[in-house]
Amino acid sequence: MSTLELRPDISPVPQVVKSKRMPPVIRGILWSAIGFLVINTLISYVLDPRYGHPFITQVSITFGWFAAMVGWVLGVGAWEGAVLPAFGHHGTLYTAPGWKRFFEYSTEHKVIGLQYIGSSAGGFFIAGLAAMLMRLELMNNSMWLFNYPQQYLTTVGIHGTIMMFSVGTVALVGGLGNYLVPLMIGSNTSAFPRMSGISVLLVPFGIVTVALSPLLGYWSTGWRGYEPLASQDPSGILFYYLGVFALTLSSLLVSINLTATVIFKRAPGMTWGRLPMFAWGITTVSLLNIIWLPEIQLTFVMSLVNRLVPLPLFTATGSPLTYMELFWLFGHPEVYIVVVPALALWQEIIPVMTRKPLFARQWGVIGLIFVMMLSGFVWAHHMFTNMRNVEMMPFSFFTEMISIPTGFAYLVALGTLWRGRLKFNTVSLLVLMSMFNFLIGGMTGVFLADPIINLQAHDTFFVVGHFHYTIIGGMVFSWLAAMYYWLPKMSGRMYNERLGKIGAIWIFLAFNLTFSQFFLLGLHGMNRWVSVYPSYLQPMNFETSIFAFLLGLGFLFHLVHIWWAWRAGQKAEGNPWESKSVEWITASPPAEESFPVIPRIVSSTYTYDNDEPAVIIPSDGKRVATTS
Amino acid sequence: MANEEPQEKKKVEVDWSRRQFLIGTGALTVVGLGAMFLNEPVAAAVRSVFGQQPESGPITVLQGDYFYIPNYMTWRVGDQISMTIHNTSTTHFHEMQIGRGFNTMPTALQTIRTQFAEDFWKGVPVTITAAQGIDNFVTNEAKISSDVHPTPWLLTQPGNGGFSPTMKPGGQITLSFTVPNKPGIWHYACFVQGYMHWLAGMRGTINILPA
Amino acid sequence: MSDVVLFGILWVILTILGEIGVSLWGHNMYYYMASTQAIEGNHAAIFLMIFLTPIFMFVVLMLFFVPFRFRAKDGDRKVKAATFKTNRTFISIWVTVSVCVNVLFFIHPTASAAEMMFQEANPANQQNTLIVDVVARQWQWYFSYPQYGVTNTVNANGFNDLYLPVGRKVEFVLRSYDPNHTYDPNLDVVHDLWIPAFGIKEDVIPGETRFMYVTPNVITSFEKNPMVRVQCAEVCGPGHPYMWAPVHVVSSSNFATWIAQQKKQNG
Amino acid sequence: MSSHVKSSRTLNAEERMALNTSRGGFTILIASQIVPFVMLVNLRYILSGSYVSSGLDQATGAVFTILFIISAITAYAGIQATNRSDSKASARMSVLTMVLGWIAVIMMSYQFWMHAFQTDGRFGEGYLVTIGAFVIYFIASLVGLLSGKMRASRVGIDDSNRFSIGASFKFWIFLQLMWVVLYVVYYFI
Repeated sequence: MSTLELRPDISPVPQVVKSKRMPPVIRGILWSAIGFLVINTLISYVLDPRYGHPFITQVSITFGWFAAMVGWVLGVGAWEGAVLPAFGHHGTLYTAPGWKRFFEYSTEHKVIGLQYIGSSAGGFFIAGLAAMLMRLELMNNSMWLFNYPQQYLTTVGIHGTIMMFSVGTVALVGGLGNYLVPLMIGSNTSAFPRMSGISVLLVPFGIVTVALSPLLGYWSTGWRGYEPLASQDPSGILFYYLGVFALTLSSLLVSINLTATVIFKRAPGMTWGRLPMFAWGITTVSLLNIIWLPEIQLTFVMSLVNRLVPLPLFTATGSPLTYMELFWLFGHPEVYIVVVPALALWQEIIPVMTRKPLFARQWGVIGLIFVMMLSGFVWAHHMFTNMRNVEMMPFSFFTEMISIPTGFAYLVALGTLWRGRLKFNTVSLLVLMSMFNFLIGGMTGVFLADPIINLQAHDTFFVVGHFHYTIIGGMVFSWLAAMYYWLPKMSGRMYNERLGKIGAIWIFLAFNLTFSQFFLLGLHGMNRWVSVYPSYLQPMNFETSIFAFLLGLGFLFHLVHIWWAWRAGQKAEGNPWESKSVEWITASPPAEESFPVIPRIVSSTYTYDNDEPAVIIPSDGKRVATTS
Repeated sequence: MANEEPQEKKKVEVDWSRRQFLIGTGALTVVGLGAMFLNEPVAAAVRSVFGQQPESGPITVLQGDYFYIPNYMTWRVGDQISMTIHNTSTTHFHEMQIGRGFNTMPTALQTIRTQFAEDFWKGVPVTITAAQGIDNFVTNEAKISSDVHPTPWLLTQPGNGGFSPTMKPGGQITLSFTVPNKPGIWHYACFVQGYMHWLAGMRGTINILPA
Repeated sequence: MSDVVLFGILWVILTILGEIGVSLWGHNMYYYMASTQAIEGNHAAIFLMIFLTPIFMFVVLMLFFVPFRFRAKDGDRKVKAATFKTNRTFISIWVTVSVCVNVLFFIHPTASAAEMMFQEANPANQQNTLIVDVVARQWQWYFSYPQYGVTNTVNANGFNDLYLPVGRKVEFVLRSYDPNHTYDPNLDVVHDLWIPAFGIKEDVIPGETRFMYVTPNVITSFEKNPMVRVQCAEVCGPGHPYMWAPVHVVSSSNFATWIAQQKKQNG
Repeated sequence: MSSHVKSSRTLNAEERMALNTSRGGFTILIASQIVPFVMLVNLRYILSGSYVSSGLDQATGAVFTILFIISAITAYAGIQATNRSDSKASARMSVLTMVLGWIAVIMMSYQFWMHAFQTDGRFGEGYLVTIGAFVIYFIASLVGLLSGKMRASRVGIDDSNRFSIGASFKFWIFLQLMWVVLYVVYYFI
């Protein structure tokens, strides 16, 4: 093997002290409950005591929730890990052995990355279950599964919110980004490991908040929280705002951390010209996050205040349009936050799988950067149905133009594929499928960018089909490809090729058969957010639901397969894909300190036209590396 | 803030109990799921086990979007009741009809329930003892006497639909009456805004016990 | 070179097949059209499809071509992959084509169709336009015809009903409030007037007045095709799915009869 | 911001990189937190144009704005002290800064409650949201100052924590600059 591999240094096994320590997660929940009860009681009985008030009011639950969030973060371990040191005490950070590390506060970027991936996967399946309930309800054109329309709408909202803010925004950036970016640029840590350890704890908290929102009442706005409807909704919408606040805060911290990591933590020789495409993708996405997440956070805080005080900011006597503008100002960049890392993943994986240098690398980078920049100019194409005609033109223009830099991802990927030696396995299959799906997502986007067609297709299942093609088809398929690709790195084990391919073909067929019919349903008059619809649409909805269930089962199949491979798969070689990238010179799975000796990067990691290693371990380093 | 120093803390491995962790998180999951999906069956089961004392004297029914608190009441024939209906919504107006069976209206999408077919209040003497923020009050065939000023919102001619006080957001009304001899299960509901509040779950049940 | 030739031949064949598919199926994309706007939209969609088909076929063919043609058989590691890192011609063509196609799409159909929409809204083009006042409230549509002095038209069941004469331009004036409870502005939310068969929709925003222009061109009705209905397309609360009303496009004489009958009903 | 960190010894490459990382991350944080303030300024004009409520007293506003500015100056002195590794002076300056900040915020809320705006007015609602957002940032910044103060007085200032203690002061100064902008925007134009 041409690349060098480091064996982890066998450090003395630390003494495991058996103790009666409470499991950190349980302590976090306990502290969270205490925090909630104390603050809630304080607000509802002491600060705002009105006769006959219930124990839980909208104001008290808002502040109580913040206390619960702080209690949770501290209880899991941030108290010893971050707060005590910040106040000048010496906290002792306890860690437990084995899998238990993943259920504790940690400052190690690989543990954090897997915590993010695990939380995202949890969110994906919770929100997926909500989707299954929705499809079940839509099998019949009248209310039969749910008792009330509000229950259906709340399910839609939970599905969308959790998918967007805890999967779409998080899985590739917080999850793969935290795990891979430091490894890819040859660093042992991310820039701010303690902050990162805190930010990951916000994700499960946010997911649980949103998932439990029906306890406060069924809300009806979907993931967009449109005003003024949101200000009429029962208090469940509070948990939407609060949960989204926790999740976006987490993503914001991730972005600050990863941007600083890419800028400041690169190993010697890792110039911007050699930076891996995935690190480029994460950098551009992080910049989008840094600009737009504070924007949406303040928007939601305003909506929250709007309802707590209450203010008429966004009601009929205020300006409902202002909310829409503010929401979509974030909402469209959000779509690229979801998709850009997926585009980068293609460009990361394809050169390895084709044993061929990355084609037109600079165009790939230009594409990522221009998508980032243009994404701030297109928001109003979500509002063609409520803007004055003349305002449509610039947004329509930029919306059509953004397909040019997006197309560069295809330029690079196809150019690399052409005349390569493609290793045709589950990973490359999923990448190709992702490219196919995203192509359909993109092409239907061209139709939607055209105002006159948009006015028919907007707010129908056509749009639903379109964005599921980009997000599931583009991002989730790429996520799965990445999970299979880096599974040997993360777990040291290999998946089963046959099962992987079966699973890939399964979800590909189920996905396309489900969502291609969404386009037809939409054009045939099926509007969104309806649990009851005219009977002529029922047969098609019925069969769409069947395929949707198959799709759900397919994702479950992948989950079980990856879980099984992780625990009991065949032991993988150190570098099964013979990649030249930096992350593969570490042990699999990497030791706590990934690089005992910081490597030196001597060429682009995509130069498969020669057999020279792109990464060397300097011999004057701390420890002598061994070759295998 | 967003900065870190080199870690000086010792890392000490201290184990914790797997069993506590699993039992704790498992129990919380069960409680969470139960609270989400099983609250209505649980409430019904508790009611059937422990029964419910009939209410009398001053009672309060709160209206929200789109629910009543309480949504189950037990009355007894002959008891004196002074019922305050308070609309706690800040946005929507709400009514409270009591009755059985439904009048319906066919539409192409589905058949819509417009109001109760049998009006509980028919022939019942009712005194309005307090009223504030009323949108309109259809008395239908109830015998209304009023302590508050008769106001334009009181519609006493039959033919405007079933007995129903409709409150503006924040409005409330107090009705005093003796429970008439109509034992059995009755329902109450709000049918306003194109009959949608009933569909959205704004309903309740009254179990009237014989004297 | 043979790869390129083979690919090129397959691409041309697929593109031709695709274009045949577009010409056969394209006009069905809107399912049912009853207005000039819907026909216009469908034309725009067909235009886009014609130009997108070669691009779509190019990428899809590539995605199938690569695994079949450039697949590394197991154990076959001797054959080296190509080593080129860039190809000026290919990149130039790609960038030029994507810029040109997008600019073309912006000029036509985007800008040209939008220009047509602006023209319809132009006050100079409002001879003989039928004005329909639409009030959206939770969860009901009220239709009034101010030119005929008819307010809130309903059918025999008391259900809101919309009649339009065929071939005459209609101006919908859209407002969102509750005419029966004007004291309560907090009731008003965003609705969206959508008539699927007319191929157009417009949001109804509380506190604002919006206009939508449409010219029905076929005598039809909800009974003939369920796409001929007014449907709320923006989520507006629990009654959202029920917020619909049937539409009838009738001849002008039938329309006059209906107006007279509504007038009598209005009393 | 302050680039002339004086140290007892010159930093080696690794430490310099760590310092750069902290600076870079902090700059990104500040950049991202400018966004909400830009939105608040925008909100003010979207809602009420350049109208200023007559209930608003510019003089009182000026007094606590000046207090905020003074607290920014003491915070700057705190940075200087931190750079000198003078932990006593640094802790003193953070206490002074916090006290000034508290007085100013109490004046701010006094003015708010005394001239109770109609919160459903176009001006009042924007003003309320702005004050609320500012107070939340204020509290977060106080926690930062407090943690810096505790570290300075408990473990002293050294190369490992100098930047982060300084950063809590810098965030405070950022916040007060933002307030000056909001003051001008809400009280005058």
